Amino acid sequence: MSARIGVVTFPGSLDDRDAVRAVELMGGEGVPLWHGEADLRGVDGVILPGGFSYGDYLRCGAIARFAPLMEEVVGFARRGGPVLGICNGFQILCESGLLPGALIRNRSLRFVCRVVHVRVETTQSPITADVVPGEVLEVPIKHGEGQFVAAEDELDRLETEGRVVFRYCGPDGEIGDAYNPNGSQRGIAGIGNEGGNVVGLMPHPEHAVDPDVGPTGGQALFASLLSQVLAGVP
Amino acid sequence: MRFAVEVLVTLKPGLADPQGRAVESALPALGWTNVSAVRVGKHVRLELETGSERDAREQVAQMNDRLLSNPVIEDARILEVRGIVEADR
Amino acid sequence: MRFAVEVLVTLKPGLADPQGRAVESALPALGWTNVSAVRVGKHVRLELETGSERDAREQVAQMNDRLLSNPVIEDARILEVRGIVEADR
Amino acid sequence: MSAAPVPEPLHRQLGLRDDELDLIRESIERGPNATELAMYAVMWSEHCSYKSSKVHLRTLPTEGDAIIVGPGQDAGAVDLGDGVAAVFKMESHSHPSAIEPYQGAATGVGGIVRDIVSMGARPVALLDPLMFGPLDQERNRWLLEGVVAGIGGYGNCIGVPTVGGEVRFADPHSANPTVNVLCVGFAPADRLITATTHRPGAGSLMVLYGATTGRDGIGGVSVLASASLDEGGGGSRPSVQIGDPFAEKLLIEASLELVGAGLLEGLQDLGGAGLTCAVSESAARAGLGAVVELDEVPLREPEMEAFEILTSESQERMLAIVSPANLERVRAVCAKWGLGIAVVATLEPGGELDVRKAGATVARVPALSLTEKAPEYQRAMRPVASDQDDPTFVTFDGDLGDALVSLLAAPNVASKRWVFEQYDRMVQGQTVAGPGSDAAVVRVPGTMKGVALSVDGNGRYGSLDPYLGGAHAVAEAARNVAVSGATPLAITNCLNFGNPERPEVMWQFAEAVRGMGDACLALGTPVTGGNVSFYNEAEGSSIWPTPVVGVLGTLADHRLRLPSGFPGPGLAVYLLGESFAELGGSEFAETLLGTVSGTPPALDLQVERRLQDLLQEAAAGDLLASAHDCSDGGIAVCLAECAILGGHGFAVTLAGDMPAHVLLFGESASRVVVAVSPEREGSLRGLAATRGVPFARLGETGGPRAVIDGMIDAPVAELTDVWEQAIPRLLGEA
Ligand SMILES: Nc1ncnc2c1ncn2[C@@H]1O[C@H](COP(=O)(O)OP(=O)(O)O)[C@@H](O)[C@H]1O
Ligand SMILES: [Mg+2]
Repeated sequence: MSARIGVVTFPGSLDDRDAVRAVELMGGEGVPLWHGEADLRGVDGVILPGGFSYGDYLRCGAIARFAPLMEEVVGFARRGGPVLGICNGFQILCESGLLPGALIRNRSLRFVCRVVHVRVETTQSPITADVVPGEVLEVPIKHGEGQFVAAEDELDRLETEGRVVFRYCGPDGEIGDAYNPNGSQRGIAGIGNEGGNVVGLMPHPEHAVDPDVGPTGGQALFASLLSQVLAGVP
Repeated sequence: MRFAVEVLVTLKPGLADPQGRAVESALPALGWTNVSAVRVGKHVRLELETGSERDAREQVAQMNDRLLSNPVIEDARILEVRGIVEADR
Repeated sequence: MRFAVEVLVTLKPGLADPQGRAVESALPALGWTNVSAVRVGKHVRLELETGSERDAREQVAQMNDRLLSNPVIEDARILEVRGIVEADR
Repeated sequence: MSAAPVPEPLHRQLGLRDDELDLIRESIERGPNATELAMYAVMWSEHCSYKSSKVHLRTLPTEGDAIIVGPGQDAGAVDLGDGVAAVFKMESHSHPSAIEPYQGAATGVGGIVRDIVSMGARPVALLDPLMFGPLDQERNRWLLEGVVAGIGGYGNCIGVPTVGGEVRFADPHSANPTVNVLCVGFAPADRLITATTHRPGAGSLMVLYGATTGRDGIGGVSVLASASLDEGGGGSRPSVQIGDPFAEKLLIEASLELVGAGLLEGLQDLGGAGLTCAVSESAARAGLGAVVELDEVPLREPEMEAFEILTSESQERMLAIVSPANLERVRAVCAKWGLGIAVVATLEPGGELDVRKAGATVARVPALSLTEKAPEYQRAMRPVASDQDDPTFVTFDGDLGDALVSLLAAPNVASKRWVFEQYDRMVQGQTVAGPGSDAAVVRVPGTMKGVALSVDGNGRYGSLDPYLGGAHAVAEAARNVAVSGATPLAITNCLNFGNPERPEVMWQFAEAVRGMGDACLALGTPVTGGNVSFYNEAEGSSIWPTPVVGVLGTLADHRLRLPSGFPGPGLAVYLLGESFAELGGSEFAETLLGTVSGTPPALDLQVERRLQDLLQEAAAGDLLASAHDCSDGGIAVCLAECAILGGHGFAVTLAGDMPAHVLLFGESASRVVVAVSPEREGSLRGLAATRGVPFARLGETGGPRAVIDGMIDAPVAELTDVWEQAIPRLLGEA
């Protein structure tokens, strides 16, 4: 039996097919879900993929969060179901209040597409449960609005509760402004919710599983997600 | 009744404003060194049909919270609510 | 003297406004079916030091044309120029 | 007594000549009304009718085994085998970009993407050849930043990766930047929508879907594309439009779903000349006429006049030809993607377009008269003498190492990372090699096959000798495809020139087309389509004659793709091809001697063909570890780039009967630097000898330095910094 991972397509989603392909390459079953149908099709986990839902007009993720399917996703998350938001998906999770903080325009004001390093900060997430903390992964980023911001006390809480899942870093795991591609506070690339079952990250692990077209830092994350789901761990 | 409404959405004061900073840093090269505190916000203009100005304000306040701004990072305020007669349009 | 200036930059009337349209078409799903003519513009607030309000207006008008907007597609207008004393800041 | 000025007749105000008005009268057998005049004006504009270029374009070779669709349709198509077709075409959006760089470039992407979609193909890659004036001018920096942001803003948002392009800088492009965009799409070969596969009959409906129609872009074609900037002035300004990439994304998905479900009898994008062009081309192609109901067109603004609705170039619209039986299913697919539809016309026998508004006919003209019967001109030509002072014979006593550094920092040569990092190059998950490679390689989904793509143009060569400019553009783009190990199959092109009414410009154009044609014949790469951008001039001075060529090739197994950089130490470095004393038109002459003069390098097309054949054979046999062609900056820059890209230095010796700077920086054509593992050297030498390609063993890779014996010795890290940071430094960011 393979894990069934739903990938939601909103109008303007772009990396939805890529996420399905990544799930399948790693041995899971990718299940396309449509924003307009309030039906999760019994999936074991949900990915909100990258892209520009509704053009990212007004604010990234601002309109997508009202999609009929999102109510189901929110319920699924509240029940402890694993939900992964990648890039635009991360923005949607923040807009819908499943994750704290917000993503604003990159410090450079420019879209940036490059392969970066991120350091795994915790195993308390479905995509890092099987990864060694401190491990450095190579994954691409591609976004114009990926600067993570939150109030200081919120940031402190994320740190003390161990909910910072990824931080931008150098090739050897060193943290510093030079490795921060968008100005995110405290170099944060990804965070989790209180229950540890909802994760959002700006980098694109789905573009880091097929060695023919990119780095492979995403393999360990998808492997972890699939094994967690199969083990029935939220 | 039809109303024309203007809303201003700005980043919360404490937050860094990348756009504002970009404008600010471009100015000296153009010969302006006397400008500071640049903040860039969003301005939304819309029209709506309601029974009264009060209703209009109430609805727009809700729209501000739910859609037009993200209260985590932004403040939204109504700049103006103006009744319009069809001839104005 | 120090002035606080507010500028509004909007797309020229004939032009399509994709942002405005996106907002407009999102509203009915949230239960608001009475909204139309949504246009999204940019609001810039800045402070500047000049000799007089006249100078301030003149400089901002130039900044509007050269940096804050592209007159080919946008209109920029000064909403307000207000003298500020240091205590206000 | 002062006479009031006689108002210019309407047809002239619309850019139509007196003899063109006569032609119109002949076609419709009466005098045209204003609406009809507007329709002819947009359709017979240079931009839509190719009236000055057609006679020359017709000479280009267009046939080949792999060609499925040649010029004459929205885009050309080639057969990739296994039932897959690649559709590709390039277009310019230079004029709007000159006044509003972000939206001008963004809408340029939108337009070419719709061309690909209208063939029934999914857009899979974009490439963007660009030219600007020098970056020491603020306006040029503003243009570069805006154009790049616009291409990224649109391309990134519709989920089509930008996998390659070109950026060059030259003073003549200051007033008029050159913005070209190439789009490639894939489709099942049996589902392509072409004039021959899809033939609608009378009674079929023309269904407009996508965005609403506004007053934007009215007359954009005739005003923006047929008048130079200074004449157009303020008047042409409102013609720039705002791109809506989100609407485009919906349009792409809805269109492909309609095509996939077999619901369409035809599909046409709305671009230049808007509805007039789409309706007349669709009708003419079907050999029919149509009744067009303007009242059915969804408008963004109230009270638009007939001519406005007919010529509006509002973006993000498509026209589908649908049999009435399928209309409801078409409506449902569009609704799923949030798009409204409108039945705006019905095909009718007879060949006439009957355009109606408020129940009355407002225009009645034969569809063919707007399209195929547009005028054609054999315009006067006069050869231009270029500066023949050949820099090859100027003495140079500067430091050769410093010269290399200056060349690596020259914006034409320097890394374009600043540009391409603003583009999503990986969405869709098939980008084997993205920007920064000699050729981009995109995998054909579900296969091992790769499609290799390169765009090239060299305005410097074009200005000195337009024939060679055209020929070199083809040879260099094909060489870039060949060094990646792929087989060049076909080309598309965008021809960027000044005012064709000037005999000098027309001569340059004809020469460039002749050069392109000769090179295409020799290299076996037919022309599948392209675009001509004239009137790129202001205040009487034009851009450099710049033919830009895009070559598409195939790689049977993308894993055999060759990188450009040296992949490791201990490899033998070979030069394939021969060096001559040729510094004319070189980057060295421009950057270090301050002159663009002399004759561009000679090009022996048979030699070029042999070199490219050898590269494909060597790559297929896995003989090579890397390959990189010598272009701007000659062999010295080529070697330095191999080291920078691969992260490994080299030590080589160059021999040649010429001054060191000519040997290092001369730009002789048909040369490639390859790295070979020692055990394959014998095979490579044998193969090169059999194929008649001259070769020389230059030395080995390895170490942290770039060493050319007795001439240059520099740390690779230093060269890397210079090359990587040059453009950010010029923009004041590093
Ligand atoms: N430079 C060229 N070389 C070959 N074919 C060309 C060239 N320029 C234009 N064409 C062909 O002429 C036709 C009309 O071009 P264009 O008007 O750009 O297409 P569209 O109508 O799709 O906008 C196309 O088939 C195009 O491929
Ligand atoms: Mg077309």
